[in-house]
Amino acid sequence: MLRAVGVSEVDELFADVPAGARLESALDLPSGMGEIELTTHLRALASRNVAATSIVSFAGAGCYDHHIPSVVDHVLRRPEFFTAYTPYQPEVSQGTLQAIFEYQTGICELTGMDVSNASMYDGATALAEASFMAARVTKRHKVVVSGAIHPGWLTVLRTYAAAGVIEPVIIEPVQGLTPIEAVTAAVADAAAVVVASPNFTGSIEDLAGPGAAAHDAGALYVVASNPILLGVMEPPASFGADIVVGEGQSLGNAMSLGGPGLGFFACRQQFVRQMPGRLVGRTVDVDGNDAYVLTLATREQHIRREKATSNICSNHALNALAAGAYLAAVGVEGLSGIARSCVAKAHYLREELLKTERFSAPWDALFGYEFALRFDGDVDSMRRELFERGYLAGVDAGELDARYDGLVLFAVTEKRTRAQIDAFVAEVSSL
Amino acid sequence: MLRAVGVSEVDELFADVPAGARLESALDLPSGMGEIELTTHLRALASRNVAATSIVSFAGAGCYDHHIPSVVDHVLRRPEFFTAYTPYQPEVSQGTLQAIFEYQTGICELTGMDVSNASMYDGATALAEASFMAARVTKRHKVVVSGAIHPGWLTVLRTYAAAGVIEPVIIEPVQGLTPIEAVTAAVADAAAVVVASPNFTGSIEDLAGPGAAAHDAGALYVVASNPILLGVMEPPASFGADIVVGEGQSLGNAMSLGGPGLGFFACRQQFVRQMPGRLVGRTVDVDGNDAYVLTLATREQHIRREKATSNICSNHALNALAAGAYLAAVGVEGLSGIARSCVAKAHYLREELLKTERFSAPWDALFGYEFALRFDGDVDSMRRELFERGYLAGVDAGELDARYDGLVLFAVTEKRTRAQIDAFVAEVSSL
Amino acid sequence: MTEKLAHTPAGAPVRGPRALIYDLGAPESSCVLAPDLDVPAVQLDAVLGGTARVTAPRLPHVTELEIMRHYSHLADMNFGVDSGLYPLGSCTMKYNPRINEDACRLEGFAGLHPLQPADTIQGALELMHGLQDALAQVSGLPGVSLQPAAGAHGELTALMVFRAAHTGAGDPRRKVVIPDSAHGTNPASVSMCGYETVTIPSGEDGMVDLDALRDALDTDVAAFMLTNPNTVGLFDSQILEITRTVHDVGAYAYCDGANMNAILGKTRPGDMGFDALHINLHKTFSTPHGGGGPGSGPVCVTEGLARYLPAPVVRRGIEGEPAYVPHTPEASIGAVRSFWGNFGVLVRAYAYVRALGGEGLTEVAEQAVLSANYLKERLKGAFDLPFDRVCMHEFVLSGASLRREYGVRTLDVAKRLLDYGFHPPTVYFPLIVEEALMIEPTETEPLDALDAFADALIAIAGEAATSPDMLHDAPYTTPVRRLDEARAARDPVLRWRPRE
Amino acid sequence: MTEKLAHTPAGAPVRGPRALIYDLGAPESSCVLAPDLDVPAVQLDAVLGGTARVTAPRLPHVTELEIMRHYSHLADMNFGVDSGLYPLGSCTMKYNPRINEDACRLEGFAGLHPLQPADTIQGALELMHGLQDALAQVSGLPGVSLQPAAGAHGELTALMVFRAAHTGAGDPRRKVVIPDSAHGTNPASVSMCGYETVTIPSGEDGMVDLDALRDALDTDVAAFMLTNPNTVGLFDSQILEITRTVHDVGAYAYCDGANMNAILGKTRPGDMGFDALHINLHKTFSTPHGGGGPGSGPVCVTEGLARYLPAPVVRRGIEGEPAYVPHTPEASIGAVRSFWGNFGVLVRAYAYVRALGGEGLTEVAEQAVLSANYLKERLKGAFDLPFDRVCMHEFVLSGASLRREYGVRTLDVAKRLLDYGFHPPTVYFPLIVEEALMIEPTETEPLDALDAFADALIAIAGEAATSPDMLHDAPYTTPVRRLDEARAARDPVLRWRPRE
Ligand SMILES: Cc1ncc(COP(=O)(O)O)c(C=O)c1O
Ligand SMILES: Cc1ncc(COP(=O)(O)O)c(C=O)c1O
Repeated sequence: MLRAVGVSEVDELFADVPAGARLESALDLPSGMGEIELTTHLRALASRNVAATSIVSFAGAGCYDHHIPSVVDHVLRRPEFFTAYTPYQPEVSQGTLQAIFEYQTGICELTGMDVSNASMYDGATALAEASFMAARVTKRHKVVVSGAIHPGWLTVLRTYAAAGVIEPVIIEPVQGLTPIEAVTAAVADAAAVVVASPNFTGSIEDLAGPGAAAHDAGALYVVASNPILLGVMEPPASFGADIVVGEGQSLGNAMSLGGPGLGFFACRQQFVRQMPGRLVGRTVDVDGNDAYVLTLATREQHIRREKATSNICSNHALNALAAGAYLAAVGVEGLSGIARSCVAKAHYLREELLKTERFSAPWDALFGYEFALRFDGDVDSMRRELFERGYLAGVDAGELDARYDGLVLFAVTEKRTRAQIDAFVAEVSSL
Repeated sequence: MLRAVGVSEVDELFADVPAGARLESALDLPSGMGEIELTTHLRALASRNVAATSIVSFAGAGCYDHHIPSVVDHVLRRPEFFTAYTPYQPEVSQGTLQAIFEYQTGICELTGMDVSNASMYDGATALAEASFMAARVTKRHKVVVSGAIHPGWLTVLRTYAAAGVIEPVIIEPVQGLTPIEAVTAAVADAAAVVVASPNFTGSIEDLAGPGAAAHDAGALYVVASNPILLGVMEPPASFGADIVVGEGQSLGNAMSLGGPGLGFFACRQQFVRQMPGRLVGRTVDVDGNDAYVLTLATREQHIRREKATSNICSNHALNALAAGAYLAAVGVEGLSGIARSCVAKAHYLREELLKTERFSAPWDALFGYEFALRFDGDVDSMRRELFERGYLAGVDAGELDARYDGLVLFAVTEKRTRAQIDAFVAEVSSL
Repeated sequence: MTEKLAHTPAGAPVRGPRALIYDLGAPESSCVLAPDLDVPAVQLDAVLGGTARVTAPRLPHVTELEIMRHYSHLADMNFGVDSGLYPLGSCTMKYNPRINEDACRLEGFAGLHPLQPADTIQGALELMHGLQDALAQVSGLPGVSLQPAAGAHGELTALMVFRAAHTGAGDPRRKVVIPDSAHGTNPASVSMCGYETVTIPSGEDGMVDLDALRDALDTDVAAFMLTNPNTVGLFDSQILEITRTVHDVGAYAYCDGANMNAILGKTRPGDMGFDALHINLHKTFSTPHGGGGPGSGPVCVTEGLARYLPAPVVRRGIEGEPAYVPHTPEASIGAVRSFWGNFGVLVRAYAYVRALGGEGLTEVAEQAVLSANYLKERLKGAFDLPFDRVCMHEFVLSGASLRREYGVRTLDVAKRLLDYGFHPPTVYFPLIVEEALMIEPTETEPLDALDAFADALIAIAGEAATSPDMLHDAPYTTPVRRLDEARAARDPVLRWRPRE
Repeated sequence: MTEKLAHTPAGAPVRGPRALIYDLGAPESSCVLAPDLDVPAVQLDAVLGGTARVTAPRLPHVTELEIMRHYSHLADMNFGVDSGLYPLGSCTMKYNPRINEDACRLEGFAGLHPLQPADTIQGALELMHGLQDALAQVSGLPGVSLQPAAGAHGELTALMVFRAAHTGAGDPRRKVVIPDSAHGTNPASVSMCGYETVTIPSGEDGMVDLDALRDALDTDVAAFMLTNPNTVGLFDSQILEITRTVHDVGAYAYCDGANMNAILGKTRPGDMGFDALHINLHKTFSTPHGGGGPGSGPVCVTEGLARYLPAPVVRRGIEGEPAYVPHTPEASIGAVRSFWGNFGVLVRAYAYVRALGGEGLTEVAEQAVLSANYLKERLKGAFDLPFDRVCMHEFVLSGASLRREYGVRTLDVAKRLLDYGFHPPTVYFPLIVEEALMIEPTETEPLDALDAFADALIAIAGEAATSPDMLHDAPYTTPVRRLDEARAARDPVLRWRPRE
């Protein structure tokens, strides 16, 4: 090969690198390993973690231990899916394209929206992008945000906002819910009103009020949803949402320390040309066959550059594929059954924990399958102690936001059994 | 559907079952489980085992803890391979057929034989089938078998022999090896002489002697080999073998409690029409393209029925596919390197164990990567104690055959590190 | 070039004939090497005593990329149940649930060494014990060995058990009777077990001819082997009389359980009077066929025969033992293969049993039979139906009329089905039906798929009338087309050789 | 029908357009249901306060068999690196090692909850710390954030860091300069970060026009973003001067690291004078592209900028802490997404780094550059080569002559390549080359594949001369053919709807 290229050693090919920039020494990295050593090394690293899935976990807070149907990973393992690039050549990418089209359909059905994009990085960035989009649509800056949304998402929103494109106004929650009066008071001139239901502490918000307030003020209404609960909860569209976003990890994706997850993003038809992210549409080929293709690309960075609706290029297509396969595996009966199961088990756990009298209710809001309770001792040592006994005792909400100091957030998925819950409660009682 | 079939309930379709044979009650089985419960149940069962691969194992005796290249399982997971039947329709089975043709090539290269079949159930049945084949070819019954072969294989051979088609004469090993004089003394009128090298206790046999004896007496020479060692050992063909068999689990197949493994079976060209099992051959299709097809089927049960060379129908095709992928992954350099590594580590372990003086050498034979030592105490309690400390301390050879009472069989694969060996030896010393 | 390309499917190198992996790659390529040696190296020639290899084997020399591309390409040339309807009669090509594939790969199963102490594999033993119980339950035969590796292996095992029982009773026998509709493994197993095969003709109706059976039976007969439901897909309603007749001469009645899928929870071989049975877990119990294997062929026997089963079987432990322990039956024939059985396959079958439960298994049989009857009704106009009656889980059509009228053979029909995207049924078996097409849809095929398959076969019957020559040359759309099988057998090329 | 079938590939239903999963199955089908409820049921309407769903969503209703067949069929219509050479310039479509896929699925990684206590995820933190170190080492920039989810996200993150640094220094700025050859994400990220984009033209030679750069720079410029090696595959040898010039006005120099594959171990952005860089792990570090994602776009910055990085980063623990702990840099901009980053992708990249080591990574760059130059030499006769000099890991051809002489466009060439079984290169990018074909073979392609690809492109150049019309209609052999993209955009159909 060197001969064909006309050089005598490969270093000649790097002659353009100026002397001052050349790396004269070898990279200071551990030397390479064969597959055999590497396997041992990686297994050793993995074994230095205690997987939440290997114990009994009640942790949620944006990342949930739902069952992943076996078929989902078998689909994801097809190399034709995972080793492909973004489907720029539709003639040889119908697999990815059709799967995403189906995913978009599923998100529309769950949220009640007209259109869904092909995925965003995660729920938090989807929410930030929704705020940017609302600013673009309304040509305003202020974004009225429920302070009851996930503290991590609030941080991301604030971080994105530092650029000055949007100006968040955070509505302080009262009794774990977003006070509508405060929203109404702040909404004038807003680009958007942003509410999550369930919110960070699991409570179900009144979605109708903020929607009306937003629309009265000419703002868009952005709602963040839990996709599993949408199996049994009225879709945000019914409450006037203009944009619905959320974290889709629950739909067939491993927790994987919180990433890669899946940001879903859906909106009303009228805003489609302002949406961020890729869209797959249906058309026909020269033979008249139905075929799928990336469309409305003039919104995107590779065409519109600085005027693009977002800078997103790589998205989370494979996670969207997982979500599509998940929805196919569970179907409507499975999804609503799973949601019901989670809700029933969460209500059961809350009742039982309250009975121990180690926990008390900070408020009395409605909730789905996640809820916050106040612990009557040191949260950190309680969680450590229970971890030793094989339980991930929820999430220390105060660690995420001082506002929630002393509160523990419990999520209960369909994977938990009554036996596990009872045993856990017994451990709590014995603390 | 019932309507289309013309019945009003499905039970009518079972009218042919006479009253006395009908099952009137429901099957007395646990009721079905959804995937979520089933996953939990199966994981719980699996966790009630301690996998040899999760601790440090020196167990072999016919089933070895070699590294399985990652790529192998990724190949096996292709549903087009594992959900297909025997490739009776070659037009849509070229994948399986070509893979088996390649596997056959690999076995021929390793063993030095001319032809390999498409696989047998395991090494033990391959050996039994080889004896049957020798009887068929020579029209004789007596099979002179080294008593140093795996006791489990001897049992299988005896079990098969109960039908009277073959009559094994077992040659008692001396100092862990097969005495050539005894073979020569027994060989008259024999259909075959059967030797394994390495034998059960890991010792390397002199293969030339028995081969000559067999041929002098008009018997076939059947050799059982370890396929990993064939990477560095002279192939049995060089010693006159007519049939070479063995257990191919080591070639990319999980131990899986000893099954499914892979019986490989190869022989000289002149005996091809007497071989048991399927064979894949190359031909052309009507367009003149190279294509692969099951061939010489007139040997087989579905054509030849009671005159077939074997009753085998389903074989271990997927394990053969794994072996083919394994050989591709390691190549000649990898295979010989792995074999060298195993041999070196086994010799190191033996040295170190002898130094502890808890073990002594029962004999002084050459060996590959498995060897037997005598323990100076109770083997069972020693193994239990070391198991508690995270080691599978070889195999209690006496458990398989009283002849080996007090002997422990150690196998050392390339996966073991010096650190593991040293730590193990330290534990032994501390017993 | 263009012309050819225009007929080459997407990803041209991905379809159609492909170079052998031995002809790929650069000489120095490899993918997985041994770790660096951390112990003293050994002189191979010394430790191996002069048997060190002189000439290295020629193995593939490829990178991991080349391996994945190669096998992806090969996979693309294969048709499996996941590719489409696979109505191979007698093979029960049902869907292979993916959770089974996950289960058998759990390290707590896949990583077990067969000679670990019993108390370290209690989960595995419990699983095998549970499967033994389940098979005993569906078969009505309480003694179960999970050891046989496939159906044929199970047949052989059962025959060995019969031999041991007869011999043990001082009544050795020499013959085994089978009907002419039997699967080839039956007579082949008979021979391997040192018996002589006596074949009796089937009745006109495809059932056992009782008179012929009576004529064949005598006190030198060790067993009668019968597939019931039989290989034309019918349940032999004389079954109780058949087994009684067999027992009358002191012979054993053996059931080839390849067709268990039809009768799960509806009737049991033990209740029909059979003494032994093999079950193909790779048929009835959803474990994948693997392109030819591995399967698993457990044998179920009467209480009286259980003492002869090969070892080990799993039993519950008694005082002082672990919960489950290996057990050698008192008069065990020995062992028919190494270790426990095809454990990886047993895990899958166990998962299937637990997923479905008793009720689910019964529904399997009902739906399998219903689907077969549905297809039969849809197809009986287009093809001959030699046995026009309710069938079990499969049925046999005949292409005799198509052959007679248009010169189109069943092979042509089968090959043409490939163009329509279906795997053909089993053809030319059983031998007792002319131009046979043996169709087994299985319960996992959705109605859409059954209808599409029926539509295709009906369309092909139409093509037989209008364009018989076109059918002789089918298929047209497969990676390779009709093969010269005669050449393959005449001048066998059974391995790659380096190009000169 | 026959005619069509004769042109339909094997397993007809397995190739070509397929029904949507929403249109399959029987209404009552499903595959995974919730377990039986073992706690008291709740009244949904009560607990959800009247927000219980009135109309159920319409979701697919299929069995597991239908799911696997559906996605198998879809997969068969997709082309990935495993299908064949995928020389998409700027995308680094290298082979994705399978051990990485195994690693990220280990329960000890895949089963981790992001909010577990740090002492229960020490293996994960050690892994991330090791990856931070490795990226710092290859980039020459010591501050590393693994949080960004993709390259564009990394760009945005770095711009936010610049903004924070300038603002923190009381020197807020408004503009970012980029060359016209930049990837679209650069200007888009600039806008999202509230800056104004100033685009400067590239020089004739594809390099930065230093004069144009100097003209554009002033004290209101926050940063200059450059891809180096650049998007025409050349290393800008003025790089030290460029970064110096940028620093002279107090602006930061940003390196779009999409092309890191060319320079691993040969030169480092930090040593070139860049202040920040993103690395696409899904390019240089072998993690799969996933049909569009997920990727991962870590950002590496100078020591001075490290204090602004998003949180958490992983640092070694001190006295009394676990060995590795999460850390919030003192002046952190906050967080750019939830939790740690795309951990599953990080595991793969880490495995890759450890597999190759420093020497292996350097060889990657050398082979990538050598292979690109080899292809360039083989192809420069058949196509125009706008920059005829040594290239880095990729090069840009132009189809300008083919267009002028035969009316064949680069799009035609790209589509025709599909018939030959290759994925086309990146086309019409960078914008500064007419009819661009941007070819990046990567180091994992064997010589055979490079040659076959060159042969195909040369053959197509020949076809352009002899049969231009044929090329306009290519491809011929793909599951679908040229699409009506205008219609898709004019009247967008973005989701399934039930048939009336
Ligand atoms: C009726 C019948 N009996 C026996 C067998 C043999 O089973 P196996 O292939 O599992 O050995 C088969 C397999 O096709 C069969 O159909
Ligand atoms: C030069 C360049 N910059 C940035 C990007 C964006 O990277 P990502 O898709 O990871 O967001 C790409 C991706 O194609 C690229 O090629």
